[in-house]
Amino acid sequence: MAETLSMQAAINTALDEILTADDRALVFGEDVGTLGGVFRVTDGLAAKHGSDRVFDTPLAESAIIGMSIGLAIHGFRPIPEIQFDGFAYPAMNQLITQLARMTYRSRGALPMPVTLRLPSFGGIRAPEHHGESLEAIFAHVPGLKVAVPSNPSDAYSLLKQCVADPDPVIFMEPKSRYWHKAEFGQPAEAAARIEAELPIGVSRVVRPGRHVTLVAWGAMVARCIQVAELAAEDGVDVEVLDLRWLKPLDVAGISASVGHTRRAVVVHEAPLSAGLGAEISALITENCFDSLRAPVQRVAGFDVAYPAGPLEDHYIPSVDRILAAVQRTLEYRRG
Amino acid sequence: MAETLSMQAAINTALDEILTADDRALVFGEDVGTLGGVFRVTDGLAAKHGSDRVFDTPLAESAIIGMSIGLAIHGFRPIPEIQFDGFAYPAMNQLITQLARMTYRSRGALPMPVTLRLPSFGGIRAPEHHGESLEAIFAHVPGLKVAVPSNPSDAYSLLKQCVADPDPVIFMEPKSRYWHKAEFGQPAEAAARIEAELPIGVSRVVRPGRHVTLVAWGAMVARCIQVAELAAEDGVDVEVLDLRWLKPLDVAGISASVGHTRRAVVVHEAPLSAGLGAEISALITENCFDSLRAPVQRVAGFDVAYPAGPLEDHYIPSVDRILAAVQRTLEYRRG
Amino acid sequence: MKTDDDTARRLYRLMVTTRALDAEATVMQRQGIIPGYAPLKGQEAAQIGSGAALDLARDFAFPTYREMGVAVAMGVDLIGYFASHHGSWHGGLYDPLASRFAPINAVVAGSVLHAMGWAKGEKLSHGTGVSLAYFGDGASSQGDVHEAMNFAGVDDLPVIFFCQNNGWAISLPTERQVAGGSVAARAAGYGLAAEVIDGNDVVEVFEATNRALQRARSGGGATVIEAMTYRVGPHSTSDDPGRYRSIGEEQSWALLDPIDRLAQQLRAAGADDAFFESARTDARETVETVRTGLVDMTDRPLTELFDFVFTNPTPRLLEQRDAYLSNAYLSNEYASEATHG
Amino acid sequence: MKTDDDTARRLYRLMVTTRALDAEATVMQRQGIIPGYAPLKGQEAAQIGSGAALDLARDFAFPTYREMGVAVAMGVDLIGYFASHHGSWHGGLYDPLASRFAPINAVVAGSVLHAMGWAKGEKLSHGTGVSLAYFGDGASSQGDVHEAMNFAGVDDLPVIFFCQNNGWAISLPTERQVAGGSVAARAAGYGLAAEVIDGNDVVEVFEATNRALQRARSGGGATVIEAMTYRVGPHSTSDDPGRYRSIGEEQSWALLDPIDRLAQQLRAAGADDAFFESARTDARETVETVRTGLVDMTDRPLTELFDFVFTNPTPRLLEQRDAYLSNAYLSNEYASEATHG
Ligand SMILES: Cc1ncc(C[n+]2csc(CCOP(=O)(O)OP(=O)(O)O)c2C)c(N)n1
Ligand SMILES: Cc1ncc(C[n+]2csc(CCOP(=O)(O)OP(=O)(O)O)c2C)c(N)n1
Ligand SMILES: [Mg+2]
Ligand SMILES: [Mg+2]
Repeated sequence: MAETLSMQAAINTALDEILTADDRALVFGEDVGTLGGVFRVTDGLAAKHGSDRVFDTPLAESAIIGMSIGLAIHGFRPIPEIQFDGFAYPAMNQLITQLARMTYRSRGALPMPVTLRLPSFGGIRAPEHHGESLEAIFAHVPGLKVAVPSNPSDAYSLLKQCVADPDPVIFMEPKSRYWHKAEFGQPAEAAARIEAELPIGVSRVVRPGRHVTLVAWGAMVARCIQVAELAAEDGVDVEVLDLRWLKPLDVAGISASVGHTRRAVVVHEAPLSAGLGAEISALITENCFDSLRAPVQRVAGFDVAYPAGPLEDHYIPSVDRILAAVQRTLEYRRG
Repeated sequence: MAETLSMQAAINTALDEILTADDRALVFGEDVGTLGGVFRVTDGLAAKHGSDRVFDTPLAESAIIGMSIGLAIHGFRPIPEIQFDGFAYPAMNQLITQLARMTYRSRGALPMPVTLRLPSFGGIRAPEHHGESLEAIFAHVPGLKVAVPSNPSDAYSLLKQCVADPDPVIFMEPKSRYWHKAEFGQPAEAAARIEAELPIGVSRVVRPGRHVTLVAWGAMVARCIQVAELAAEDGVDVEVLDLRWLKPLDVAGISASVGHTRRAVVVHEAPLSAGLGAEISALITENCFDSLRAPVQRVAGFDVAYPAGPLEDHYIPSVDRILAAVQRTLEYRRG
Repeated sequence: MKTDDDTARRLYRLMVTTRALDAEATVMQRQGIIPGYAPLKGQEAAQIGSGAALDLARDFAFPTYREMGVAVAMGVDLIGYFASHHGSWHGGLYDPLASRFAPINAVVAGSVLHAMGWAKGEKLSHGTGVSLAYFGDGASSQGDVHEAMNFAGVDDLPVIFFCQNNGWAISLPTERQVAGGSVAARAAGYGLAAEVIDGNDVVEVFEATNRALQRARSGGGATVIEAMTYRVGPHSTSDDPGRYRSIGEEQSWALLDPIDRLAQQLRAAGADDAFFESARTDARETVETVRTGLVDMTDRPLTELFDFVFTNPTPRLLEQRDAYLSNAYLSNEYASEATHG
Repeated sequence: MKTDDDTARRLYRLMVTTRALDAEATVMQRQGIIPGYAPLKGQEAAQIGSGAALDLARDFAFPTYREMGVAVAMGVDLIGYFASHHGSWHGGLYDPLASRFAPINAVVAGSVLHAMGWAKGEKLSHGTGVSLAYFGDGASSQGDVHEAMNFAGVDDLPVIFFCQNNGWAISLPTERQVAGGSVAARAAGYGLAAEVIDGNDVVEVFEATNRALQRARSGGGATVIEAMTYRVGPHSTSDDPGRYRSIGEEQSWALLDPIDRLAQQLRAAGADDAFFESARTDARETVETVRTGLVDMTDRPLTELFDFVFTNPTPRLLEQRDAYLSNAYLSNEYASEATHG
């Protein structure tokens, strides 16, 4: 029953089904039409749904988001793509002062059901600006939601939830996981299952454990599972929490997990300072102060510009760095 | 000896002296020339230093920052202004992918001694986009530094430090404090004093106390002092720390203060979620876990778009909300 | 004039009402009824001529922060419009969808792209509606305007880029703002139609807008209209134009007053004192209604600080709301409002 | 041709070297020596003709990610240039100040404003230097290009906006990208001079660039040059042009090959086999040098992950660096490099 599928194919399937089911849905951006996207995520969609539904835009990210706002005012359900994380910056004004605030400004009269697909994060030895992690910025902006899948099934179901939601969502696709295949139920089943079990803003314990909680998202989830497996060899039982939503954050889920493990390590690719790990660390301390046996540890990118290929593996949290942080929480003794 | 001066006048004085001392320094932006800025911070500078040194630009923030980069490559020391916090977003691409990275990209061959003056924060009953707090975004970006004065003397000396620094600094001016007068030594004395005592990245204990540390910046510093005075009436001895620099953060200073008070409340105007308070809370927990007697509290703007006038006082941390948080840390009992 | 007499009279009445409201707004600011305002005096023809040409059944306008005259022309709820200047709600309290008038937008050039996107939607829907983006000479320097024109040109979108070139962007005169001297001259670079018009001649504005609407409705794509006009008052009630321009310049424009000019034409065409008197009376009535509405306007209930951030709010935001609203330190007044509102 | 024979020969040699290096770069990518590359085949004339016109004593070029030919023309250290494609350092390892060639910039249109700003600095310094901004037809859609042209027009800045219109922006053809059909046509809207030139005629490019330089040096302000050319190869080594354009189109451009064209002219003007042979030999030598340099190129020392973020680094960054470099789990190799490097 369960076939395997890559995340790239799972997103493509979701978009295809969304376009079929809702004729107000539109997919557009740079090179998403004829080419099918630089990652082929939109492959075949223009041919199938026509160039009125799936179309290429000129090369201007601010205009892509500004156009999405106008389309949403008209009643459409835009699903724009910005080609890479690092090219979301030219659109920041439209994203923050316009898209995120139009619902508020119009007192709900102009809902903004816009899902921005943003290939994100590092790990593919790419040129400058092709490996960035913008989640802390987006999560700070009132009016935006942020979702990050870590596997094909979640990519499929999360994307459907994002598009169905009446609010703007930044859907950050971990590009280093596009080609990784994983089990994928029949789309319909998967959708039904996920919708029943995991509403918007709910995280998932992808590996239960008793000694320490690793909080992660995107490509870092698989890495944390690796860490957990290695730690298990030393008798350390690591719980891995896949956040899935960075806004809303699953405060209850995080607190429940750390409440029973009493130790936590947050892992992300973005630079440490003012990264989302800070928010999660602060939340854990606020909610689990009494149970915490050690200060929450953060393992993150360093406070440097995202480096070129050979230095990339030193920048992104490695298994070793995460293991060392796990160790630090376990060995922590009040002094 | 000590005259009083407003922050607006103190910044004007600093700019005047900088322009006089360094003929590579340039002041420019929208309406900073003939008009002297919408807050009159650059009043008289164009007349005195000429329109080659102090000039108006067309209305385009991205171009203002992009031009600053080109000028810095040429060897100038640009001091651009963006008229209001909320209008920094159109410049985000130039700020983040260009200004913040040019030193790195060029391996130090092209230093970027650019100081962006950004009237910031709320509290003046302004129209939309005129009351925002972007420090969490800036502090997250590798390659940017961030300074925030809370009083005229600091505004003067910090600005001089920022301009002298070879790295790009965002100088966030708390506009609600522009017209507040305070003691101001002779400029020369002040400069000497500050430079000797407080290097870049060093905070200041503006009120010593024993029971709890309030961490704040900009206009929130004065509010925290008010809180401290009120708390003192109830016998609670509050220490107020004025961060002054949000990047680099004064980790040592914060830890020292909380190390002895064992309780901390961070206060800021920006929305709570993923705000800089999270970073400070995380840092405190990481550095003072053993001494902390209560989880660090955050009092911040709510996770909403910055509201119109009448709701503003509910949005910005009030004396009551801060006092309540102080109370919570004092009453906290491990359960 | 091609425009018929009835229309000219309608335009005149709208201009008189706009002028009266505009003057009253400054008075209300001085009296502390509203905290700030951006006067449009001198630009009535540009705003009324364009706004009145729109078909409310199918078109859509995207204003900046200075389009009160357009609101008057389009029949937007004016108390709701002024609620923004009153500080009650950023964007205004009118219904933007029903009014076909987007929320007031303070980001210079921010809404120009929305008009382009709306036009894309209209084209995809095979409708005959047109969007109209208002922007200033200052706004023309923003990259967003260029991107919008380019997208509109590539797709032949039914949008009008309506630039009120009022000579100034706060303290910067157009010649230091607009390289080449003309915003309309940019249109050719995108293959768009363009007209530079006398923005103080309401009939010319009305007719030019109608031509552009016609072009767009019939698939001819976008037009850039540059209405040459003048901001007679300050940039806003906190501005001091004496710092950057001469009284002489201001006075020379007073001679081109759009209302006086139409009045003379109407008189020549037979309008009598009664007509002018009734225009004044109507204006006074509108002013009174708006003034009373603003004086009586109460602050928005506290819940609205939280209510519209999302259509589906996040749990954390609801928690913040509930915690704050239930807080003992809120006055009873607020707390009860919050509960009942 | 007005350009003298020696110059034409110089341009020819530079083009041949560029073509050879470009081809070799794709080979090196296939061989795993460099992870990716953006070929410029077909655009040699546009790049060499413009780059060779610059005066390295006073001008400054701002490239994108496809200006290897300009680097060749300007004598940039080519191993340092290719270091960027080698993945050693974003922006390259050459000295941008000494080379008068800004770091490679991957943000489309990002550096156009820098060229404008540099020109402002040159004007303020009363120099006669000129900056030259390279950008593509795709980049012309970005707001930053518009803002740069407007600023340059308002201030009459000595900058050349050099658009290589190579027909494509990845998969989007120019007619879906550039409304109105011409980037140069935008110039008039800013009061700038403009030329549309045959970008595959290196002499025409060289002379047009010289005219624009002359104009800028003598206070005549900015020029937009649109060099019509064609990207014969894929967008990058990971692109597949077969998905969006026909072989026929590609082949028709092959007939306009800039190197063949100049070769014919030179032959007609008397160049003999020895000249062509020596151009090929020189090219082969350069290719060998660069190839060897890249094969031998080692990764940057680990400290450089932290070294250039700031000129005055923050204590926290230094702590991160020290903690990481002293970590037991780093291989000894790295640790010692870090210590000694
Ligand atoms: C993006 C942005 N930058 C700066 C401002 C501050 N500002 C408000 S109005 C204005 C001048 C606008 O001039 P123009 O577009 O000509 O319109 P006008 O005020 O003349 O109607 C400026 C600089 C803003 N609102 N938005
Ligand atoms: C701001 C930005 N958006 C998107 C991209 C991704 N991208 C890289 S090259 C390219 C096409 C550029 O086309 P053009 O400007 O014509 O230059 P060419 O590649 O043809 O030399 C795109 C979309 C980018 N690098 N920067
Ligand atoms: Mg204007
Ligand atoms: Mg191209």
